Amino acid sequence: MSTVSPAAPAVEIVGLRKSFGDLLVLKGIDATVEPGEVVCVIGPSGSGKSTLLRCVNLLEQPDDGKVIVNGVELTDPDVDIDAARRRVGMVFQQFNLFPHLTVLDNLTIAQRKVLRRGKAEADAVAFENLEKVGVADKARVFPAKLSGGQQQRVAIARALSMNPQVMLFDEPTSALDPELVGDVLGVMRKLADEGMTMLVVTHEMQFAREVADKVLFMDGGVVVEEGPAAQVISDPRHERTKTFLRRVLDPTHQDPT
Amino acid sequence: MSTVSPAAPAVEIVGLRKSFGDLLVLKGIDATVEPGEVVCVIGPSGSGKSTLLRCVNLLEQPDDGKVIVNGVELTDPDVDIDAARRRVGMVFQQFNLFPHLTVLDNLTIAQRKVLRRGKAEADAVAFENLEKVGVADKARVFPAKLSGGQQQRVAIARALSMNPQVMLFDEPTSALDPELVGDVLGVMRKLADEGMTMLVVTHEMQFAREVADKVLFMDGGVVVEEGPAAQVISDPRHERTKTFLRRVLDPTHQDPT
Amino acid sequence: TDSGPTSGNTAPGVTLAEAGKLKTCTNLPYPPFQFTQGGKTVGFDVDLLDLVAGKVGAKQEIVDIQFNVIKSGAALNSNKCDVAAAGMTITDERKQNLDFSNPYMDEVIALLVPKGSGITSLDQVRDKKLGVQKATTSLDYATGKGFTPTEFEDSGKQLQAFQSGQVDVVLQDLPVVNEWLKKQGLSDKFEIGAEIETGAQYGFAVKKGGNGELLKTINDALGAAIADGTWARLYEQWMGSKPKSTPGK
Amino acid sequence: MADTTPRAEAVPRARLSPRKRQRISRGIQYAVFAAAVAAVGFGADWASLAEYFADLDVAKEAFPELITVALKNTVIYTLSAYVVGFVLGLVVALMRLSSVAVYRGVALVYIEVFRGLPALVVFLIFGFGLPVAFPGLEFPFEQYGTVAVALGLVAAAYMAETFRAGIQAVPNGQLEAARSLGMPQTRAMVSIIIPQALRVVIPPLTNELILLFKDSSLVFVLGVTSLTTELSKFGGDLAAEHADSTPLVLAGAAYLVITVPLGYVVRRLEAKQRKAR
Amino acid sequence: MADTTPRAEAVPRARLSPRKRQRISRGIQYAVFAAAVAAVGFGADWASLAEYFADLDVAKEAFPELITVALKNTVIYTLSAYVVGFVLGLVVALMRLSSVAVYRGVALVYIEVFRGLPALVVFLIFGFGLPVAFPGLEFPFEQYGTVAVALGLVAAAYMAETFRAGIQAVPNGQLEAARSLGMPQTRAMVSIIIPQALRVVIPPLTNELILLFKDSSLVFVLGVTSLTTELSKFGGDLAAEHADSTPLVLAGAAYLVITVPLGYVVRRLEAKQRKAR
Ligand SMILES: Nc1ncnc2c1ncn2[C@@H]1O[C@H](COP(=O)(O)OP(=O)(O)OP(=O)(O)O)[C@@H](O)[C@H]1O
Ligand SMILES: Nc1ncnc2c1ncn2[C@@H]1O[C@H](COP(=O)(O)OP(=O)(O)OP(=O)(O)O)[C@@H](O)[C@H]1O
Ligand SMILES: [Mg+2]
Ligand SMILES: [Mg+2]
Repeated sequence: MSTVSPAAPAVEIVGLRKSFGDLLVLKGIDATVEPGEVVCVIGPSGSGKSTLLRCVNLLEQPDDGKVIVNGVELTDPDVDIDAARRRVGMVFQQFNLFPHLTVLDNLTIAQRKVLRRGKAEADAVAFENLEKVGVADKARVFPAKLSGGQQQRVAIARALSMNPQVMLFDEPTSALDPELVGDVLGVMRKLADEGMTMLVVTHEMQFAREVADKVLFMDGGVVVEEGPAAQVISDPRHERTKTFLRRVLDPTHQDPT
Repeated sequence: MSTVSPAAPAVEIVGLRKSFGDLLVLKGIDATVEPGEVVCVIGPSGSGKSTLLRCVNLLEQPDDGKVIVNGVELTDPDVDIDAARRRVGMVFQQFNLFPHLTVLDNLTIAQRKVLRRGKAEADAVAFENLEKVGVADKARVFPAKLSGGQQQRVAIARALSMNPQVMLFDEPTSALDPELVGDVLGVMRKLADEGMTMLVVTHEMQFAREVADKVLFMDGGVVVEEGPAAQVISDPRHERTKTFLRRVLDPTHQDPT
Repeated sequence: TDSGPTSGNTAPGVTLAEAGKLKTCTNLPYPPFQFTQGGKTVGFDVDLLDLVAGKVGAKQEIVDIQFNVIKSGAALNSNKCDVAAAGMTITDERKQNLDFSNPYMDEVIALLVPKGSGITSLDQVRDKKLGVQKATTSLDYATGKGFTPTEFEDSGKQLQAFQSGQVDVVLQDLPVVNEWLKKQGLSDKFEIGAEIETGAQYGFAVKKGGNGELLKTINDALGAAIADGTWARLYEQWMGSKPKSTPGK
Repeated sequence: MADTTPRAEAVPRARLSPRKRQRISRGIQYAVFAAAVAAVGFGADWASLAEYFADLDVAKEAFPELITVALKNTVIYTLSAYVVGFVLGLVVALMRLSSVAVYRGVALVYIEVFRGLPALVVFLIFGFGLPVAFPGLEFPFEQYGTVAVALGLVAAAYMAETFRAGIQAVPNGQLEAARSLGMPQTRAMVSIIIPQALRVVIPPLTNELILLFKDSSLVFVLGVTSLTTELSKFGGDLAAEHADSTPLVLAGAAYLVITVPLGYVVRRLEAKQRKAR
Repeated sequence: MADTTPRAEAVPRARLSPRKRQRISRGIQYAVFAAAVAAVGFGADWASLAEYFADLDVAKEAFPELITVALKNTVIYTLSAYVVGFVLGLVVALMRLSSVAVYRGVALVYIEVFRGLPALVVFLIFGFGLPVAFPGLEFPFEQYGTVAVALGLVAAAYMAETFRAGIQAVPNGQLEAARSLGMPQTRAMVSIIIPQALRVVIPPLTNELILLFKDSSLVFVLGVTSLTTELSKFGGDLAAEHADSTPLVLAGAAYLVITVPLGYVVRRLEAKQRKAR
């Protein structure tokens, strides 16, 4: 699965700092995602996982530090940020499909308005990606008619339609009914197998263990522990990682705090 | 754990039917909970689990069938429904604490206004139950200051303060952050160990397997399968049960539908 | 539509807000000067100004507006109309905001009281509620005598308030009161307690310093009507009696 | 804690079951209502009421002008002011959301002033203060133009807030999703945010139409002719002329014929939007 | 799908970076604003404006009556009508939620009629129609009583809807939790639902206070004396007397001094409630 190449990293994060008002949320993050690698970010609520992801495609403006995607420094104030963002796909916890557009239009609007693709080409790309995530039959309906799992798969297809070089996922299954989680994780596993570079915030430990090349454990705005998935999840070194994993993996065996 | 007594069942449900408009949600449910028994109800979303629970303490008025709690038929139109409900505690997915009252007042208001207990007695009962769920130190704060897990434990203590004979739980941990689920399940396990009669709708299979005496699998408004926890969860007979459990227990090994 | 000074009038030099129309600002209803009858506005002032309209080759159009913006000059200054005619008394205060024509009638105001009340002067109603029309000389007169009367938007509301007992007595121009008393049932209940000659006179008005030609036309028309008896005929038609005095004589 | 309460302590039957109690309470309520109706029925002076509020002779006089002149003008005033308010409101809303501080400031002051003043005061200043200060000032379409601008100025302040709220009601995630697909800010606004905001603002904008319809009752202070009169003045004058409120009742009915169905539509739309969320 | 796009295809630098583009766009906007200010600055007749809208001599005459009489009466009218509207509105809201159909019907008709009619029409019918039909009719406190009832009738319709919405805004789970603890319906309403509903309705009720404050500008149609006059009539009359809008501007300022801070409070409260959810 891991196809580490001698080329530059797909994503490089250097000394990233970000605060909201007085609250210092990211206290200097360094991280690297190699091309074709799947990196999972785990950690307790409020540890800054989402903020980290949002800094990578500049939905949040970092206070300090660099974000370099495929050799282009996004944090350079003179970069064309819209062009740069096209190379990075993002999938949100809340799907964020455009409710006033059909599934097909959700996939084609940015292709046509931003990449200036023709209708035929945009539709072809859209259908290809809808096939891939298994909801091609829903192309003509509005998002409200879909289950959460279907919506999230459409959101993944939408991001893929821009031919991104990296995909970011922010807890893509947290808003789903338990029964629907599997479908979405299945799609993500397939993407990973096909060699997509992915940075995934998730609480699904099983997914992380099986699919990720590398796991970052964050707490309090810093990366506490980092390493191969099997090691971090099955044999964590740090006390805080151990506590967190015990709680998440075995919720019933625990006294109230 | 199971203390089946020769006495009458704690809860007896006979031929329960309920529809919302044209939608027939419960299509004739029969079920029994013996005193001291823990019964878990599992099943896919929309199968009618919540509706069943809400019919047991008449938050929904059944169209047909009987609900008998400790020998009293609640569905008898001449019963004093308020008095009957006091015997049945209910815990909701959304906690439903009263936001305008402190934790202590949440626990004492019904004791004082309904059971007509004095302030000292009500406070004593409240603190006893807050101790039991591990949040006695939060007695004077308002619910908004608590984490989800703490709120749900307060909700359990509130129901216990009315000295119910049966406790109903409707997905008590579904609205919680994964890290906080364990605390609440711990409290429920403790309650079960102390012999409380419980009817629990849940998606936590591990909890059901370890704590429940009996598991009901519902789908499409009927009880599809029913039996000892170990058997239903580990060795289901019906195809639909198998599919459901495979999806819930092993979400990553599955192709998109 | 044209705006500002326009030509196209037959009378040379007279400018109108809108060509072909002589717009008259008033506050309805004010019988017998101006009031609505069968969907049309008629009355003494209307007939006199029709004479003027004829001279300038225009058709008169009535603009109904609050009386206080008539007397302040705002209605004329904002080109809502060319002339103001509302049974309006000529006062020094109003002269600062308006250019008045020659007077066309002497002002008398009346105190209307319940029949048989025996009231014959304002001094007898000090403890009673007095109703007047907003911004009129009746209001000035009453305040001058130390009253705080209730002010109504127009004479119609004043009368309704009087009929329904919201005020006990009312002060209003005599011709208006006479007109009221013609209404069915009113003369059974009410009577004129006192007539007060203020020594003032009614006049028409145009924009301050703005329309000397029109003012001259009005004065010419008035003079001609008084001279040839048209004025006296109209007076008798609308006031119901022969004129006791003739303005300017 | 095992429950030690003896099972035998049966649930008490209510002395009066809830069903019976409810039946009695409802009976009492109906009795109170009947008594109230009877009191009004005997106490009211029906002859007076009929004469002063439903006098057929007076009613006849009101037609057809009530419809052909008064209602027509009310509708014209309302719609023309609505157009002015809509355009100006959109401009003010965009200024309010601008990145330039002075625009935001000007828009804020405009909104605060025109929402804070009674429409009547705006009309008085606008209709008489300005023309006196600037004698040349004129509006096109005479009376209609003046009313459209005066009423429109007031409406614009409310509409600007509505537009702004509509844009802000679109969840932030929509903009983020659009930007993360590489859309520039303006494109995201045009293709994603504004289409959704328009749906949100339809109910409050319809509500604004109702308010304007009612506010048009104040244009009489700007001065009207018998041809440019509107419902409330027409009804009020005719009522004063006859000392009989029937024309006012008719004018009121004309308002209700428009406002009540529109209000119903607004609430339907709102309910639909609440459900859609 | 392995990404086969060559890495070399670097992200293009914008010819104008977004930062520069924004700086230019902002520059243009400021230039437009400066031009507009200049146009107004040179085009406006400042002498006229000062004379007709800020004439100190006229302003002096407005005091102290503007405050001691006009503002005082406006406040009295508003508050007394608010009390009437609050009580009547609560009654109507409870009728609207009653289980008895006729009460619901009466309340619905009341709300629809009084929300659908312009306040002016209500005042005219109430102030002149009713007294003519029933000559004996009198309200306590004379003018003040009449205004309180007339304005209160209008306010009650809006407040009734506010109360109802407030009660319905309390999540259903609250009632269910209370009932599942064995509380009877009435007890649950009194102890759980109404205390929470009251918090929800504070912002809209404050808003209603603002609206009433502005609507009190219409009481002049009921007929007032120089002692019971309120802001808009006081300002309007003085303005007419001097043919100068300064008194109207002062009256407007008096409204704004009350409405703008109240509006600010409303928005603060609303934002707080949105956050609390
Ligand atoms: N826009 C914002 N403004 C202010 N504070 C914010 C903002 N976004 C996030 N925060 C705060 O930053 C901290 C980190 O938030 P973040 O969403 O990154 O955590 P997380 O690890 O993703 O948690 P979760 O698992 O709950 O999603 C939190 O304390 C949060 O309250
Ligand atoms: N008050 C109601 N009015 C109308 N339909 C309802 C109502 N409550 C529930 N339903 C419908 O009844 C069906 C069963 O709902 P129920 O909440 O009992 O399912 P559930 O098994 O608890 O599902 P979940 O796991 O999502 O909570 C669903 O289709 C639901 O939409
Ligand atoms: Mg997050
Ligand atoms: Mg449920």
